[in-house]
Amino acid sequence: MVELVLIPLLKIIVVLNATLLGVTYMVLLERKVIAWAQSRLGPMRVGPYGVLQPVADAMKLMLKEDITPARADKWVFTLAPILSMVPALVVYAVIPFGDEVHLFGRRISLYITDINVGLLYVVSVTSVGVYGIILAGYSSNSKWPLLASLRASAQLISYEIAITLTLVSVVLMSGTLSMVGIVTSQASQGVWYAFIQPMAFVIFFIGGLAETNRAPFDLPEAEQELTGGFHTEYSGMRFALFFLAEYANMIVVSSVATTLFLGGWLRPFPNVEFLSFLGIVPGWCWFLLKSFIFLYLFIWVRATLPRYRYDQLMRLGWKVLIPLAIANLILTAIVKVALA
Amino acid sequence: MAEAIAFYVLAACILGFAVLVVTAKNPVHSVVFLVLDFLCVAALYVTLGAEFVAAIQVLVYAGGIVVLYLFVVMLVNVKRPPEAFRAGGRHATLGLALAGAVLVEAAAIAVWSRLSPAAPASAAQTVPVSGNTEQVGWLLYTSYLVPFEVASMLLLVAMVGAIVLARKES
Amino acid sequence: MITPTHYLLLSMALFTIGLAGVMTRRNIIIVFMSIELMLNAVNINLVAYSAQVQNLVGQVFAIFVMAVAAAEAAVGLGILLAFYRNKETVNIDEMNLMKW
Amino acid sequence: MPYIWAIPLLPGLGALVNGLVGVRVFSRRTAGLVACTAMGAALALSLVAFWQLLGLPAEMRSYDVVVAQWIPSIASATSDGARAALQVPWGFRLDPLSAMMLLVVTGIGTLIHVYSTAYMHDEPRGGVARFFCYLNLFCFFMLLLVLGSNVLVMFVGWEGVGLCSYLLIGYWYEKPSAGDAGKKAFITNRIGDWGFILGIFLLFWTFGTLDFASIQRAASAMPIETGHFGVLSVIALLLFVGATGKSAQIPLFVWLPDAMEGPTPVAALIHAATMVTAGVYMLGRNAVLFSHAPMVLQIVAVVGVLTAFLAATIGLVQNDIKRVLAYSTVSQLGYMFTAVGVGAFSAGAFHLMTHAFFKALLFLGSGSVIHAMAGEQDMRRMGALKRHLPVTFATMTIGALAIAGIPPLAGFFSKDEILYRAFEANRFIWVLAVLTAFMTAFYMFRLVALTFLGAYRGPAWQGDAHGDRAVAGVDAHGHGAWHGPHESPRAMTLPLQLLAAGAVLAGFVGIPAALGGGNAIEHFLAPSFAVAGVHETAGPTGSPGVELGLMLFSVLVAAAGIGLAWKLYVADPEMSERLATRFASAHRLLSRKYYVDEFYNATFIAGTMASGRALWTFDRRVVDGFVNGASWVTMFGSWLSGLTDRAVVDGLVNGIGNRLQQASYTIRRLQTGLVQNYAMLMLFGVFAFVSLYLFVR
Repeated sequence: MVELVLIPLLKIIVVLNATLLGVTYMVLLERKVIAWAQSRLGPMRVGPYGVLQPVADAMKLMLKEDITPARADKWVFTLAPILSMVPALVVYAVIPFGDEVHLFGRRISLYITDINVGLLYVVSVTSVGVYGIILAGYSSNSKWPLLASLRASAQLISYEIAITLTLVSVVLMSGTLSMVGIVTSQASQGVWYAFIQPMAFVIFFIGGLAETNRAPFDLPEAEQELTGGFHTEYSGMRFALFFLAEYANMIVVSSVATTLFLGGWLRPFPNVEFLSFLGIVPGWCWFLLKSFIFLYLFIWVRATLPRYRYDQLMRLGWKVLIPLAIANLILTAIVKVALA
Repeated sequence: MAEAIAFYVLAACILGFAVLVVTAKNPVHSVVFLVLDFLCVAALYVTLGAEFVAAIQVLVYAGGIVVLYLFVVMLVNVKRPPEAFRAGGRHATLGLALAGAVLVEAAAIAVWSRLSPAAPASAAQTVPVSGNTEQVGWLLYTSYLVPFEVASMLLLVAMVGAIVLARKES
Repeated sequence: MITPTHYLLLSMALFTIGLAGVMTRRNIIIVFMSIELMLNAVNINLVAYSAQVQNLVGQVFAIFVMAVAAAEAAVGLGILLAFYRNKETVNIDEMNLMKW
Repeated sequence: MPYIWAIPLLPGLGALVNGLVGVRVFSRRTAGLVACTAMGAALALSLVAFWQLLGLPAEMRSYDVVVAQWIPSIASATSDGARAALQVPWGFRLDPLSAMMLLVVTGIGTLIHVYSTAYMHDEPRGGVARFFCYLNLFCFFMLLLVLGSNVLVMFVGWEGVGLCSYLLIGYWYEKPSAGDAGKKAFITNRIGDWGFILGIFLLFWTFGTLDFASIQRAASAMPIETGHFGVLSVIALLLFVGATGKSAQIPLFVWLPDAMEGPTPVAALIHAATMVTAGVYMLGRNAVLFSHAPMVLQIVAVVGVLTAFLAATIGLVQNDIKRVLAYSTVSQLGYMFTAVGVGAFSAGAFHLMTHAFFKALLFLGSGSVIHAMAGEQDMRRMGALKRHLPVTFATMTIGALAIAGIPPLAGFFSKDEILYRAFEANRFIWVLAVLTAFMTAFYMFRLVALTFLGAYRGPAWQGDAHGDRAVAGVDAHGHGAWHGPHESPRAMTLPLQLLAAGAVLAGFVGIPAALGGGNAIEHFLAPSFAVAGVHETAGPTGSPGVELGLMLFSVLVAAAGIGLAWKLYVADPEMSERLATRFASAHRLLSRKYYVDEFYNATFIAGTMASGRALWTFDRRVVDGFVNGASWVTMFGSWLSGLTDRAVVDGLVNGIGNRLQQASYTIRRLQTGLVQNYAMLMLFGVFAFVSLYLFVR
């Protein structure tokens, strides 16, 4: 009973809370980093160096009036944020933050579950996330959200293809769909897939930016054009849900990238013996570190790069990334067959 | 026990959402219900131990096809509701009755054959189901290679055809 | 105890619901969706029996059915768009050119 | 000698160049240059060939070259049923006769080419190129005719020269008269060629070959047909018909005077020197045949002498300078045929050569005169041109003397040879020949007198105050304002002088034995007329005394003719008028050329027209009647069938169609076009099957 229900329940609670906390501080981090990039200070008022700023934001969002536009499709309007939030959180079920640890005399694996189609699970669940955006745009019965949602969904679908293709090539390397299996295969092969699949890595990173509607692919939220994107009409808690969902997605992408390309919880250069002293650091720290590096990259890119034009975005997706991904996949398959 | 609970809950969701899909006035609503219905079906697959099919169900149906439907519904913003015009010579109620009758009959057959001790489904143990993704892939790429290729060709042709159809005549 | 008959009845019901949709609705998009429902009913049957007889061929065929469904949706919706561009309607009762 | 085939080819090439390129681009100079070069090269080649031929001993002076096969052997039958292969090569033969002809053609041809460059000076550029193209083409065919070693090659040349003469007579095709003259010449020649072709067929039918040598060999083996009219005679007669056509003998001589419509050099080359003599040449080629057909020879002689006499009489009264020359040509040709007729082939050939010289000379001279008079051809409007055209006067006088037969000029020897042989053969013919000689002398000097002597009767030219102003008009070559009669340019006078020299000297190759000469040309030509072994019977049998007497007599006759001409046209010109008025009817008869043309018009041409019209009427009435009737019947039938089609067949089809339509109208109610309707029907089927399964099971 404990094994079957209690421990997973605990894991889920921990992971969810950790995620939400991470998300909130992710926001603060972004604001700070961008501020520094623009030689500003960023939020400084709430708490020392504004460390309590997220708390204030959360309270504000919870307390705000929750407006539903007239002539809006009521319950779809309500359903949309949920539909975009749930997949973002559900994905965490298969992300391995680390291998077993010993707590209270129990061996506890640092992941909620490990299903043998984990990667497929990730892909499919994230693919469901697009509904939130589309429905939000549709149901708020206003032209800018509609345009934004159409843009967003087109963008998501386009870049999903490229990303999935890169994932396939990674699966070709590892020979399994299970996330944990992929990490262990990297351990056994003694190299991070980022080094033997650099093309896939780069494509995945770009695609991840697009998937999460981050700069320079943040057209669905292009304030200058769409007055804020598909959630223009939203406010209060439902807006907060969209907000959380976006950042949660960022964390998901970075965690998946870490798992697939940077060897998950493995220490750097797992096959190099004289670096074994790094093993004293527990694996989940490595994982968090790598994910953090990714998140920082996200913010950095946003602070640096200008926004794409829509046709440029589509051309990049369809005429550059997808062909490259296909070529990479074919190449990988050929090499693997040749080596086998 | 838990299996039974899962089955009944999921079956109830599936049928309910299906009814909603069919009856919803607003096409967008029925699309949403369709998504939910497919998700439930996927869950049912999981309970049947077919994770791969479940994932594909979500990926292809929920993630792909239904998005397509959603787009079309948004593109086709009809001036007058489609239900306005009603053609004669289309006996919807008769069709409905027939459908019900077929359901009843088929159910009767099923239940009867269940009650009557027919030959128990002999478990033709051709491929053991364990971590079935590999086996499914194996089957797809060995004994069902030709149908697989045909299906891929079909998809390609369908893609081209859809593009040609939907392109605006300039 | 859940027997294949349960799955059979479930898929039958789902199929019949889809059938009813096909029969009654006049919005062709919804008719398409009903057809998807019917296909899902078939898939449920296939997967259920493949689990019952411990044979994966059922799942393989479920996958094929999905592929066919995808193709059908793509082409059908393309036709629908073309039709809509000409006739400004999606009413299935106004698509009655297929006579004499 | 192996390259004699190149001799015809050179002018051919010239014609090709001038015809394809020259007509478009060449200037007058270039066109003339090309043509003259081609002819000059041909002349040089033939001189070489001739020299080499002389090098050979007399018996084997015959050289054959086969350039290519023309007609590969075609099996066919001959009269005696023997299988013979009709096989015709492009074969050329050089023997004394053809060699002489070769020299005549190329030599005089070259001179005339040179002459033409100046004569045609006022023609438009393209016209000159066209003219020289034709001229070269003529030389090509003429040489083909001369050198051909079998009848067919000769026939090709024969037709070719006919064509060229047609083209050149009609050179000024804007003038309807020129075109008509061309057509007349061509058609008249066709009549002759009809005989020639029949002769060729009969030749092959008889001998199974067309090669001259083998024909002669075969013929000499056959008996001489004295008294009866055998196949050889028929062949000879047919060939002679061809000859009369080409050489303007009775009854086909009418075309030659009209041929004077062409440019004068053409008249000189074709209608005096070469082409018209082709007939004589052809007879000579087939000498053996003719010498085996005495009766035909009789006919030839009579026709020849009659032609000579009549043409001479006509020539007496003509006023067109060129026509006079034309008729004299006819009569001289008559002389040649007379020679052939009396069996003196070599004499005929000899006269052919000399005549070529002085007649070409006379024609060119007349051309020069016409040039000087700016196209005036009527002698009555000339006179006293001696002053203005000294060279022309001198050369033409030489020519006249030569043709009149004044010793020691060329004409004397050849003509007296003929007269002598005629005397030997038949006195009647001799008498006519002598009369002809008298008249020849008369009209030639009438021509000279009217043209060069007496008083100037021509049109006035500006600054005509006193004549010697006109001599200054030499510079103007007729173009622009006419500055009066003037001597022709060098390019025209030089050929005149050369030809005059020829007219003087050409005779000395044939000094008869009576004058202590060893009649060289006769011995030279003899092998061509006989087959080795067989010797022709003819040959001077009379004593030299008789010959000398005859010579003296003919010289006196010529002198008399000259004297009469002097008296009538220089001493007192009125007398000629008086004569003309006194014998008005005879004068009219002569000046109207015995009404031959009118006769032909009335009989043959009108007859042809009438028959054609009759045939046409028949065609329109009967044949068209048939055709139209048939078409009408067809149309009626089709109309009938169409009616049945519409009424019966279509009725049936449409009826069935309508029935089916009405029948289907009820059924098609089922097709509502509503998808769901069809789906419901399917569902109904499903329902039926399921209930079947449920209850019937």
